Amino acid sequence: MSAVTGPAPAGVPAAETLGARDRRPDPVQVRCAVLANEPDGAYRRLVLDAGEAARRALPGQFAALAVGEPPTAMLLRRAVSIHAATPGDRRFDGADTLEIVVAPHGPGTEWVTRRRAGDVLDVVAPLGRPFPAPEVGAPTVLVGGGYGSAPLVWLARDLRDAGHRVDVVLGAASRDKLFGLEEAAAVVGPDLVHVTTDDGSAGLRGRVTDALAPLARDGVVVYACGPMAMLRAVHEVAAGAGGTSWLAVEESMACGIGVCMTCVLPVRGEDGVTRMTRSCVEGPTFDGDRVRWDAISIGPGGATSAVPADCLGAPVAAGKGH
Amino acid sequence: MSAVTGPAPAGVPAAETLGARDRRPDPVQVRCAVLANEPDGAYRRLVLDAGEAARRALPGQFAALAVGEPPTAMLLRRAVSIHAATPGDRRFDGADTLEIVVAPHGPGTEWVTRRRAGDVLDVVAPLGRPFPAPEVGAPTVLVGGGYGSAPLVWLARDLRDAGHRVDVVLGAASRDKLFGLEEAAAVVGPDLVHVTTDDGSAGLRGRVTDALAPLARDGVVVYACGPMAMLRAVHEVAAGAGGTSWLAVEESMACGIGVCMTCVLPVRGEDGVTRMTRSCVEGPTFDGDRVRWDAISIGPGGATSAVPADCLGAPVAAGKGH
Amino acid sequence: MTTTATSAGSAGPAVGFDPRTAIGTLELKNPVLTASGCAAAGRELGRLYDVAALGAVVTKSILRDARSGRPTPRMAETPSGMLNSIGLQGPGIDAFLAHDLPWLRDHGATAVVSIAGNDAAEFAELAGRLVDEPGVGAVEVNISCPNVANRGLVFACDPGSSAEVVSGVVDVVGGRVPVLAKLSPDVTDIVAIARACLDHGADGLAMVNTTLGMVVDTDTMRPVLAGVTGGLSGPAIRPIAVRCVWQVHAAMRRGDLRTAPIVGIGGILTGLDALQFVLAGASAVQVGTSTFHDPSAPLRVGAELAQALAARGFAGVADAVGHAHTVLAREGAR
Amino acid sequence: MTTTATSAGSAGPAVGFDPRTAIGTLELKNPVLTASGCAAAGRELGRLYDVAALGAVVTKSILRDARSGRPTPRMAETPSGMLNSIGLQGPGIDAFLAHDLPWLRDHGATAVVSIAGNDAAEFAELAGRLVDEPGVGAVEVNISCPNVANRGLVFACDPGSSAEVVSGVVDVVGGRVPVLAKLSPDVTDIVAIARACLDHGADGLAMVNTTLGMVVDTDTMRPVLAGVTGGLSGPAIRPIAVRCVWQVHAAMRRGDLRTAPIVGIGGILTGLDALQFVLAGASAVQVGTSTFHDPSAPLRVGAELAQALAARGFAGVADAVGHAHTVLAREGAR
Ligand SMILES: Cc1cc2nc3c(=O)[nH]c(=O)nc-3n(C[C@H](O)[C@H](O)[C@H](O)COP(=O)(O)OP(=O)(O)OC[C@H]3O[C@@H](n4cnc5c(N)ncnc54)[C@H](O)[C@@H]3O)c2cc1C
Ligand SMILES: Cc1cc2nc3c(=O)[nH]c(=O)nc-3n(C[C@H](O)[C@H](O)[C@H](O)COP(=O)(O)OP(=O)(O)OC[C@H]3O[C@@H](n4cnc5c(N)ncnc54)[C@H](O)[C@@H]3O)c2cc1C
Ligand SMILES: Cc1cc2nc3c(=O)[nH]c(=O)nc-3n(C[C@H](O)[C@H](O)[C@H](O)COP(=O)(O)O)c2cc1C
Ligand SMILES: Cc1cc2nc3c(=O)[nH]c(=O)nc-3n(C[C@H](O)[C@H](O)[C@H](O)COP(=O)(O)O)c2cc1C
Ligand code: FES
Ligand code: FES
Repeated sequence: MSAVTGPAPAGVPAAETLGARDRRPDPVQVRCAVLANEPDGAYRRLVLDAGEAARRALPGQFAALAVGEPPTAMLLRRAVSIHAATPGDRRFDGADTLEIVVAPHGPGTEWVTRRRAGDVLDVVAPLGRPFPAPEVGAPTVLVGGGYGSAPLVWLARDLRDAGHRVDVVLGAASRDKLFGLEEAAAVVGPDLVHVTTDDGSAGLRGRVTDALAPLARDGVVVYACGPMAMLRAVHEVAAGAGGTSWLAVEESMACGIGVCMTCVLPVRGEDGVTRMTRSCVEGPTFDGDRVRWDAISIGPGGATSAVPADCLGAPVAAGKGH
Repeated sequence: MSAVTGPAPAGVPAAETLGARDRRPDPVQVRCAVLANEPDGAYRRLVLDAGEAARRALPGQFAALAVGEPPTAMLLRRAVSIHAATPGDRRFDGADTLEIVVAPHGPGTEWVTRRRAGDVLDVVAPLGRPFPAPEVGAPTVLVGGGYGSAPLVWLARDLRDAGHRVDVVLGAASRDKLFGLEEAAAVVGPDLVHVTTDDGSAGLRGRVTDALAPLARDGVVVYACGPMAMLRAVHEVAAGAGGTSWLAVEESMACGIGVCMTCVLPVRGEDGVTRMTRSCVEGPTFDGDRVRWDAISIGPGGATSAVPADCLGAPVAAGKGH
Repeated sequence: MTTTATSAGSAGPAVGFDPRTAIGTLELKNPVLTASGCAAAGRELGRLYDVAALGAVVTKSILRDARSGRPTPRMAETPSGMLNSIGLQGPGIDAFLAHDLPWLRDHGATAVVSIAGNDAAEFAELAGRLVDEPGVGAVEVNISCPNVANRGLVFACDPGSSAEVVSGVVDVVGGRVPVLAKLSPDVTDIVAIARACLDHGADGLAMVNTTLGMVVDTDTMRPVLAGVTGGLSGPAIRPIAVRCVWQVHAAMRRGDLRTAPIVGIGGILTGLDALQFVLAGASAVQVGTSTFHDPSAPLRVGAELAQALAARGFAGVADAVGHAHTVLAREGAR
Repeated sequence: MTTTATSAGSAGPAVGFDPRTAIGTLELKNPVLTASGCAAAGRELGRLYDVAALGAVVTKSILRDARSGRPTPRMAETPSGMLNSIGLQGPGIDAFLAHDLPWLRDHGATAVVSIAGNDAAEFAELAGRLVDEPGVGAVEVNISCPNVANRGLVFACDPGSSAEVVSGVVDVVGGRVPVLAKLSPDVTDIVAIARACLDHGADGLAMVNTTLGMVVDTDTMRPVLAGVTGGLSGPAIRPIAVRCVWQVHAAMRRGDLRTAPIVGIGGILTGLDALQFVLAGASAVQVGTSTFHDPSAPLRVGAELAQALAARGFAGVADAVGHAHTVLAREGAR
């Protein structure tokens, strides 16, 4: 329905100045009936009757779901990418729907995957910065790891409609963890969809970067969504080829709406200053060149960020702050 | 299936000596599939595939249900009377079933009433002291307030089979809150079922005691289950007529199995000494003559118990304990 | 079927009930505020609803200088609660005065500005910068942060340090706006700390801040939080917070403590939760962590609390403050 | 479809893993015990499973004389926790020695006997009555109860009172069984209390008891508990309890505190919860409130903990005690 938003931001705005140039829609909090919940490989695909939230959403944005029946022991919302927003969805009597793809990870996402048609979810959406548009005519590659491809099919359609070449690289540990293969092929054509799996159970045995490398060239704009290790590798390939990478990061979020400061990572702003930057409002999509990879450690449990010494307000060895 | 247990205890055994004479079955902890969940007036009637718990249960015992999906914010089990225990239940392919009747009161019982067939409940049962048997040949009256009649139909059947005259008095605020009318009538015959409602929407307009009074005579054994105010009134009528009352109290319980000491009320033991007595193991059924009504206050929120000055270990005005 | 939770959640207006309350000289249109660190400076919630409808917006604690805060992970979900170790990230007071305070003012919100410093002088300096700024309704002194001068011991854990910070701020503020001291529950005797603050001029108390907790990651086998320990908040701690308010209000009733308004904080998710605090002795409440669960919570709780108070026959908030003490005293008298 | 939760819940035996642990001279077959007041004296759980399979049964705190406990209501459910105000109801030590201890002994259970008194002399008297009784594996000194001699202030809130009680008990026990001091989390500095207990001869620490909380009934508008305040327990307080164990074990590692075994308590529901305590510094754990949620919890947690430790490559419990401190120190060294 909706096109990729306005001009590409030149960089990540500083936390303090965000707002002025930001054209993203305001989020709404809606109680959504579950219209469908179907398995899709290792995931569940849910369709929600989301009203205004569906009418406002743009590709790259996410939804924050309350989990557990009240009184729930799980207070924090779970962030999930918006896979599709379909105002007037013909499959569901013209309802305005949001589609999400959920991997049962821990108790919260497991609870979501167990919802049945007719159950109600409390959703805040759309949240986060939509994917920025590439320069006119730039070739694009969309790289999704696991369910990370959920937000990319919609982006692919918008980019294709805007006249870009769109290659899609889908990678996962194994075949069942691939998501969006058919949908992507339907949008960009099967030849432009490149698949890798760690175990070779589908496509090329290897990593997404093996498929990305031959597609990355000067001026390429890469959009990627997946685990942090993958994002860093994608960034390196894109940057090495003289391209740009827009990376949708997955940071642990308490609020999803910008009020708690838990979801930060160190990112250099337009002004060259590094700040601990909220991924829920300034992200989830960041310019790979601006992420302070030197301060990010990627372990088996996920990524953690140190505070770079030159970060705004970083602690100094002795005495008072800067 | 099972008969009323052994001889009537002469009184409430002291907490410390309980066990020796107690012939109740040991409880088991079982994960029970819900086989049915049907509305019944203001209540839901659930049938559980309860295996060993169903095979062991005796009338007057209760089950303690874990509530909420894990990780649940509601730690404490909810106590519900066992309405029926049917080993080899023909309606359900010979499963050993327990039937319960649940009023959606707060979040825990509401959660229970929302369970669907196939859902699983974690149940500890059978718990508590079964209804004691009356003297051979004694006339009996069973008095149930609201869902309090749930455990009485089973008792009625056993008493009838043992040759007792059994009158059943069912009372409630209004017609929809009556439970067990048809079932009781089927067991004792419609003429021996006496109905009262506060608003007159069914039966006599009035209280259960209005129906009980004409039935109460010397030697009568009354079994009652319902709110504390009703139990006290029933006790007074029974005692006034020279009868006995066995009252199943509903105290707030944290564990249901006798380990926490939250469910106590002051009860005089065989030895004449009053103790703060656990209703989950020494009860829920107590001899109305032994309950220390002088220490029990009945408010709109339920009953609370003070510690009588002559209670074992009661605090003394100054200095050390007894 | 969709309903926006913010409207669906709100109870209608409580007829004939006056929702206003006061914290010292600060009049509030209703007794439900956001909690510091759980609403940033109001702007983000402003995208979901009108923050002017809240009792007040309590800002994230403002520091003199910009601060990066701690490394990540900064949070862990816990049963009915969460741990945070943000480390007071913020751009410093200059940026606050340039960007955030004007926004709050322009949007008609009452601002209660939370301040935090490394030492008593920094607290006083911050208070001085704020007190004459239009739009500042009150200053909340977050003494639950480490005292650099005293081995990093939290100010609020020591009556002396608490008194020092509070008296410095009170001197500078000179009664122009109320000064609230925000207490930590992590003390043996909360009344002693309350006394230190009130004796040194605090106009009211905000109770409580988070309680210190920790979660160990059983996969990495180290603490989940980069900062090792963090502050526990949410409904899990509500009984602790209600108890603190009860104890301090009881001391006021007994005459052991100067009477002053208490703002109740800790695990409030519903109007009935807020009512518990009011009945225990709070004149207003703040909604913190629940905002993450339900962004509409501060607004919804206000409507629900008004309904609950009206349904119980109270004409205004003040009539209900500490009412549970009255009920208990009556019982004792019988 | 029915499965008995006790068997379904238990993980199988952890191959090649030695589940034994020790609290001073007391050898335990596994590190998971019941918590005082949450298992009575074992008999009721014995109707559900063999209590001899537990690390030990910690009894409800035993008093010299019979005590009725408090009026009701004595409990309130809270988010992921509960409040209790039982008031140490029990028949007194004579009945305990006549009925309960023999039962535990006859059933092969290790008994850790918790004691509580109105003053230090009463604690010592109780310890004296117990120490030579066969079947008493250890004495746990519940100092989280009111000190009648000191305005009802809880012993565990004051280093002096804690020391007085502990040294009196230690003198009487004379090393024949280990003496554990059970600490309250409701203090500004838990390490100071731990130090007072260890300096006066405690063989180990049990941490923590409940934290003081309160719930107001919004219908009756008075506190829910007849006793007004009560002890908060359950998963809600787990992060507080883990933090306390962490702080005390860290002080031991730093050499600020004599090294002694810690028994971790607070909100343990699963083996991974127990593992958090072990990694933070506990040599054993107790399962309290979770027993009400799941009577099989103390047994199940033992099996799950053994599995979890084995899966992480530990050969025995001792290897894992405080391991999170080691991981963190290694990080710092990098
Ligand atoms: C912008 C964004 C988009 C996402 N899109 C999707 C998606 O489309 N499909 C999908 O299945 N998952 C998605 N995730 C990941 C999903 O949010 C986490 O898997 C989920 O929060 C974990 O919750 P849990 O209860 O299952 O696990 P738990 O481990 O129990 O979660 C405990 C806590 O940690 C937080 N947390 C844990 N892991 C993550 C994580 N990876 N990211 C954020 N918070 C975490 C949770 O919010 C919760 O507070 C996305 C995350 C982000 C930030
Ligand atoms: C022996 C016994 C038999 C019972 N039989 C039935 C029955 O057959 N059908 C039925 O619908 N209800 C029955 N009850 C009452 C039922 O247990 C309570 O309604 C239920 O516990 C309330 O839980 P909740 O979550 O709905 O309410 P909440 O008010 O949220 O409960 C909060 C806490 O208080 C306790 N509690 C609150 N009210 C009661 C109460 N009346 N009795 C015990 N604990 C309480 C709960 O266990 C819980 O810990 C029985 C209670 C007892 C003690
Ligand atoms: C993420 C987060 C950040 C917080 N930051 C601050 C802060 O900067 N200053 C402060 O005084 N309190 C801060 N708090 C504490 C809250 O204001 C509040 O006192 C506490 O969380 C208890 O209330 P709650 O349970 O409603 O959250 C913070 C709490 C959270 C959860
Ligand atoms: C109902 C109840 C009764 C308790 N009684 C005692 C007691 O007699 N002595 C004691 O030392 N601790 C007592 N406790 C505290 C527990 O032993 C334990 O320290 C505390 O509840 C925290 O652990 P948990 O969260 O696993 O319950 C009691 C706790 C509860 C819930
Ligand atoms: S998740 Fe709260 S600020 Fe980003
Ligand atoms: S409910 Fe625990 S002893 Fe009765």
